[in-house]
Amino acid sequence: MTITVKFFASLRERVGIDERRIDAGGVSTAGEAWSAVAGAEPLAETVLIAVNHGYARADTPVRDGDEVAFFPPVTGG
Amino acid sequence: MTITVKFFASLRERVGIDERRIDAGGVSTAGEAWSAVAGAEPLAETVLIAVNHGYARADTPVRDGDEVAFFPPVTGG
Amino acid sequence: MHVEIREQPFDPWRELVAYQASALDGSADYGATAAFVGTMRDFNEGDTVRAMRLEHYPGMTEKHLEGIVREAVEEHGLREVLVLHRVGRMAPGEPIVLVAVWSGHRAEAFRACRAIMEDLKSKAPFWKKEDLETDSRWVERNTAG
Amino acid sequence: MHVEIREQPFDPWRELVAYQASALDGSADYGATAAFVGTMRDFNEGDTVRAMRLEHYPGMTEKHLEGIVREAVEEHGLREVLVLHRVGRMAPGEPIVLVAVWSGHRAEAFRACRAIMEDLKSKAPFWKKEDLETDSRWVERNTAG
Repeated sequence: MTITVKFFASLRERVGIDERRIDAGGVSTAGEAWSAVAGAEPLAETVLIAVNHGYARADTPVRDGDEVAFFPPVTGG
Repeated sequence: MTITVKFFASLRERVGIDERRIDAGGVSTAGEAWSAVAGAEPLAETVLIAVNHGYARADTPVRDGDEVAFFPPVTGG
Repeated sequence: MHVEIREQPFDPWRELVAYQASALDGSADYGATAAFVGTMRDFNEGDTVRAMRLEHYPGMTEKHLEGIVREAVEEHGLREVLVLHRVGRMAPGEPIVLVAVWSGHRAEAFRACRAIMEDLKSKAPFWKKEDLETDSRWVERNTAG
Repeated sequence: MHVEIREQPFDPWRELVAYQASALDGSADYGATAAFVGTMRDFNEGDTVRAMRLEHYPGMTEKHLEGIVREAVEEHGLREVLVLHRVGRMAPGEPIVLVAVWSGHRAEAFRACRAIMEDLKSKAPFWKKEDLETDSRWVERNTAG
């Protein structure tokens, strides 16, 4: 009954967390997964969200077994 | 006192001439150079014209020593 | 179609030639190949850059790139596509990305190669951190295409 | 900048690598390379093509290509350009043309590579004659880019 939460790049450094597993109970959206790990730190507009490797939004539903990721604007290529 | 007239590709085959030197006397434009070599064959709208390796028109002036070329639409690349 | 993340330096032109030989050898049914290579520069936003670290999101990055390539193949009717992207620590002058596209005619090849690059730069999960003379910084945003 | 007409088959990617090594070796001041290769196909307008002869206008062709390249360098601020074009008799699968462009950023590289190809196809004096199964024909017009 867990959800995996990941942070990348500058956001990982700021939050100070690489990856954490949280209890899926009481967490029903990606935004709630953020709050469960990042606490009082607000989820900025510029933060990108992915659920199970696909782009998502703060109100995208999440459930047991899902992987939720938060990261800054991408800069590849 | 000559002008060199060249034909390329399908136009060379149709006119039956590769290159010919003509007397510059009485030839003052590219179009007149065409007539001097191709005779009665009309200079079609689709024929491209170059004078001294630069694109030109039928009324472009030519003079002694110039090279005038006639060719069909280009198909390189 | 092939998409790959590389942790070691690669020669993009050698990779292109090898892929073409394996995926298109002997065929004369494509008339156009368009390729783009992005190379790490030693200068950015007024500063000398000594090195760079490229981070990605293993799993999502590959999945996203495969989706971009699949879409481009369908939209532009491509014959083949090769995408390679470097991650990890790298030095100026080293290739970061290769996008190569094979198609019947040039219009699709140009359009698809550029479309794949634009999508890759704006959506594929990669992040660059530059080492400057004395400190390091995350690149905050890609320039528009 | 280099423009060349070739009477013998050439490997465009090997040429690109060699030119980059000689003209840009050691520099890390370019971030983008865009390249296009046109290859002879074995099929055109519904017919099997066995061979092709590419004619050009010696002198004017080189001069025109050099003009195209010079314009592109000025307009797009390019770092380097290489253009090779085949002439003479050739077989399906053989490269016809290579256009490679090096620049600071990708937008100029893509735009310039395409602009050079479009100008080359619409204005540089080359003509193709195709050998079909039983006869031969001049290609009358290039397709739009």
